[in-house]
Amino acid sequence: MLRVLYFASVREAIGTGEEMLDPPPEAATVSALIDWLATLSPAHGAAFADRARLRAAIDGRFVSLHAALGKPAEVALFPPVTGG
Amino acid sequence: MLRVLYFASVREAIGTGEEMLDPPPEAATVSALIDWLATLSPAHGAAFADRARLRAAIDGRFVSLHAALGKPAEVALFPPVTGG
Amino acid sequence: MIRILVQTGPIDLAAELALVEADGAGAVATFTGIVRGDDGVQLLDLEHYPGATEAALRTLAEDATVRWSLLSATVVHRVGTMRPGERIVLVATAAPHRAAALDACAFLIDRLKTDAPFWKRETRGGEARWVEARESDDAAATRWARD
Amino acid sequence: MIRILVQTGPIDLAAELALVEADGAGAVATFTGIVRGDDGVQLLDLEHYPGATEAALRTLAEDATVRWSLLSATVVHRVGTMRPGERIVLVATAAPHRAAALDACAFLIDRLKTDAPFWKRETRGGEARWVEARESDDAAATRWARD
Repeated sequence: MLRVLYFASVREAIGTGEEMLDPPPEAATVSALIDWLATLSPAHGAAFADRARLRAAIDGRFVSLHAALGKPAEVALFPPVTGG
Repeated sequence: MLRVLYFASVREAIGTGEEMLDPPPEAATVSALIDWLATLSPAHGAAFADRARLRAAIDGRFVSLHAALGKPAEVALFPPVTGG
Repeated sequence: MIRILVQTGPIDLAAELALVEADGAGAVATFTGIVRGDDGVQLLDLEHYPGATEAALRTLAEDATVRWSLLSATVVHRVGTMRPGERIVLVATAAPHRAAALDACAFLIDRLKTDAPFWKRETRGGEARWVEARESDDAAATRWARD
Repeated sequence: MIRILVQTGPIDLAAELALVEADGAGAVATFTGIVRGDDGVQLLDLEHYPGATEAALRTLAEDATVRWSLLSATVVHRVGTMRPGERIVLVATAAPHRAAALDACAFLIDRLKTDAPFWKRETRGGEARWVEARESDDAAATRWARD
């Protein structure tokens, strides 16, 4: 199982901040994981419609959407950060 | 009468921080004023022996030792400042 | 000493500075960010990525400590709902001499703005809206936790 | 608001910062100088030129306020006898945005070190000695009150 975290506008669009999911083997990159997540519900589809405004972290480390997923405990998806 | 102020090591060498004096007309520059002050006592002479380490202000404004004295209310003589 | 706090409660400036000064420095620099209300903002909500935020702030503080040989580096960041006039962030650096403290303080607040996972939502006229990232900020943000 | 204090008593950081924050800024930067005791200094005496000191500090604060459009600039300088660990100077600047507050704070403490008529005397091992000016400081000091 993979813990998927959503923050800010992504969290609001999906309606929850955290899901425990079991992605298929085809979700081998962050981008492919997002493709799969987008099929889960219309809300997920809407949240991930604009990839240019989507950022990701694997186990707390910022990564590009092209990054290999590996076997992390946690993936976070969110819009660009807007500062402290 | 001219109020002459001394600070820091100059004040200590002379033994007072302030004198009311009546310099002669020849004391037309800061440097010439110092020449005259140096004659007032051995302590004054010692205080003004090293001109390279002497700085001056006329009525609260920093000036070079070559500056014309004019008719100020106050002249201050002191070593280079060493910061706040 | 490195001190990182991410908290929902108010920032106690005096208490934090007393800790910093206790480290025996000759020079302490601080930056305090305060919620501005000048453009009609009534509330500011700050969301963050718990755990990753603290790690990002700690990495920045460690980098600054090494680079400027700091005696201490403190970052206290408030999250949750704030009103104009309230402190949102405090950065404090201590070093033997002033240039190190000042440069490290400026470095920390600059990097913190782009390298830590914070998201702002502003409420104006009763309506809440997420703040859009500026491109310059986002370019810098790709540095976050990468190294 | 420009606030200049030259005083023999301790510097009340919290009270000064409360005044600065009351000016409604988004960004407040501070620098606090603390008497160091690491090289055996037991006492620091700071002598100054009353009147000229305040005027020099006010001129610096006014320059910074104009150059960085500050909302406030505060300089509190202690004079007389101090012990290691005590605050000797506080500079605080407030502006809408962080870069202005930080740059102005660094400018004020740098210029204050050379442009204001202060003289330091240090006591080590019971013996008091005037601090010698560094040439770099003295070159800068000729700017003092000249313009």
